[in-house]
Amino acid sequence: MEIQIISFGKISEFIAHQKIEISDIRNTDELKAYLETSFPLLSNMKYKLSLNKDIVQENTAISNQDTVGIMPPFSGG
Amino acid sequence: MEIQIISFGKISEFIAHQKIEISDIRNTDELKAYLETSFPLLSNMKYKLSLNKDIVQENTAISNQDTVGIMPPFSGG
Amino acid sequence: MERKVKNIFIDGRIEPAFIAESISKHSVKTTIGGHSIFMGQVRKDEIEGKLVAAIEYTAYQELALEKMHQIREDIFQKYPLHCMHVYHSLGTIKAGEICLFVFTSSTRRKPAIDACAEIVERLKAELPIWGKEIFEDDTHQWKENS
Amino acid sequence: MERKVKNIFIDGRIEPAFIAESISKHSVKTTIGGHSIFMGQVRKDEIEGKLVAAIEYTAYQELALEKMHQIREDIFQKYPLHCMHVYHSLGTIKAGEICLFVFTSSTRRKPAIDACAEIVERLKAELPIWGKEIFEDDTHQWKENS
Repeated sequence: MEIQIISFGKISEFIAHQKIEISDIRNTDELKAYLETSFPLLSNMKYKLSLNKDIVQENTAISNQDTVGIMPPFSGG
Repeated sequence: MEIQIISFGKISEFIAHQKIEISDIRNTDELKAYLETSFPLLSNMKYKLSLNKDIVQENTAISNQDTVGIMPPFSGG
Repeated sequence: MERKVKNIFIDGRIEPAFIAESISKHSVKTTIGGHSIFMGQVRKDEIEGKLVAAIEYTAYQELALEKMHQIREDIFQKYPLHCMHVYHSLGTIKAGEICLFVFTSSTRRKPAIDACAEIVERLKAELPIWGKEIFEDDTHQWKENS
Repeated sequence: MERKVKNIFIDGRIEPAFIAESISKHSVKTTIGGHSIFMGQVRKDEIEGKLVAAIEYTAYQELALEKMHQIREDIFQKYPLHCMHVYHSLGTIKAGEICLFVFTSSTRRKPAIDACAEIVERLKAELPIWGKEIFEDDTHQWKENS
């Protein structure tokens, strides 16, 4: 299946928005492991994922055409 | 001796600013008793005295030409 | 120790434009990260069937400014503030108009927020200011802070 | 239950005149007795010998507005507020300029003050917004809320 990756803040400097084709990834935990292998800088950082319009709090199933956001710690205000 | 009485808020409606001549009043406790006798409405109210530029917290000696303020509860803000 | 007692009293209502101007003046103070403001607005309260049209404020000004000076010194001792401004109206302030403006600024947000709240509490409890609620039929009653 | 998600984002700095206008609009709401405002201002921090000239704010807007909507509903549940307004800048905000404006109003002072402080805390912790500190020499670092 295909998912859309979007990235923010510091992370947007080394992960561009992109569509990725994933075959054996079914949930956000598996996606995290995949991302940290593909983008080693990510494994040393604090970050959260969003899935469509929700922040991921626990491991969640991913479906075709989902949008996953990769978000470093917030610094608004 | 002579002291100046000034009044505020609700109390200014029944005690006008005035100079009073007092002979046997030496301190603020005695003045309170005198004021409550002279202005009976005062004895049913909460109020504080000021002596010159301080709010009276405890019984304080009064001197000739002092200014005593009679103040109902504050309602600023 | 400086002994300059600042005036806090303004004749009549406090204008939003005055507040904006006060905010603007802080843009040159670039160590400030957070500003906290409290404003008191006159309410059209209904009391025994009558509506409050305005509050007429009077004060024992000398004493109030002296007391406010102490509060200011206490607050600057207690909180790392860059700025603190307090304005209170005197005279007749109509319902919907602003009668109190407290403005604090600090590097990080918490001191400004905490100091602003504490100033409002102390000001209401300690400053000799009185509000006369004037009803629409021109009768009145004296306000009391709870 | 209303599902209108309000926009909180403003391009560029928040002008004091905008704040004044926002205050003015509340004069017709005569059950309001207290207003609380928090403003965030960009600091010219010195970091390893370099001065911050500006912060460039970006956000995951869709998610941020959704989250802010939840915060708004929680706050209205918890506090008896008449009004709540939140504005956050996007884009480049220079040191000394205002990038955040939170404004709450209630009949008595305490709900407005407490709600305003809580909104600021939650907004900083929960909204996907990022600040890039741009130094005077055009290098940058990403801010992190503590």
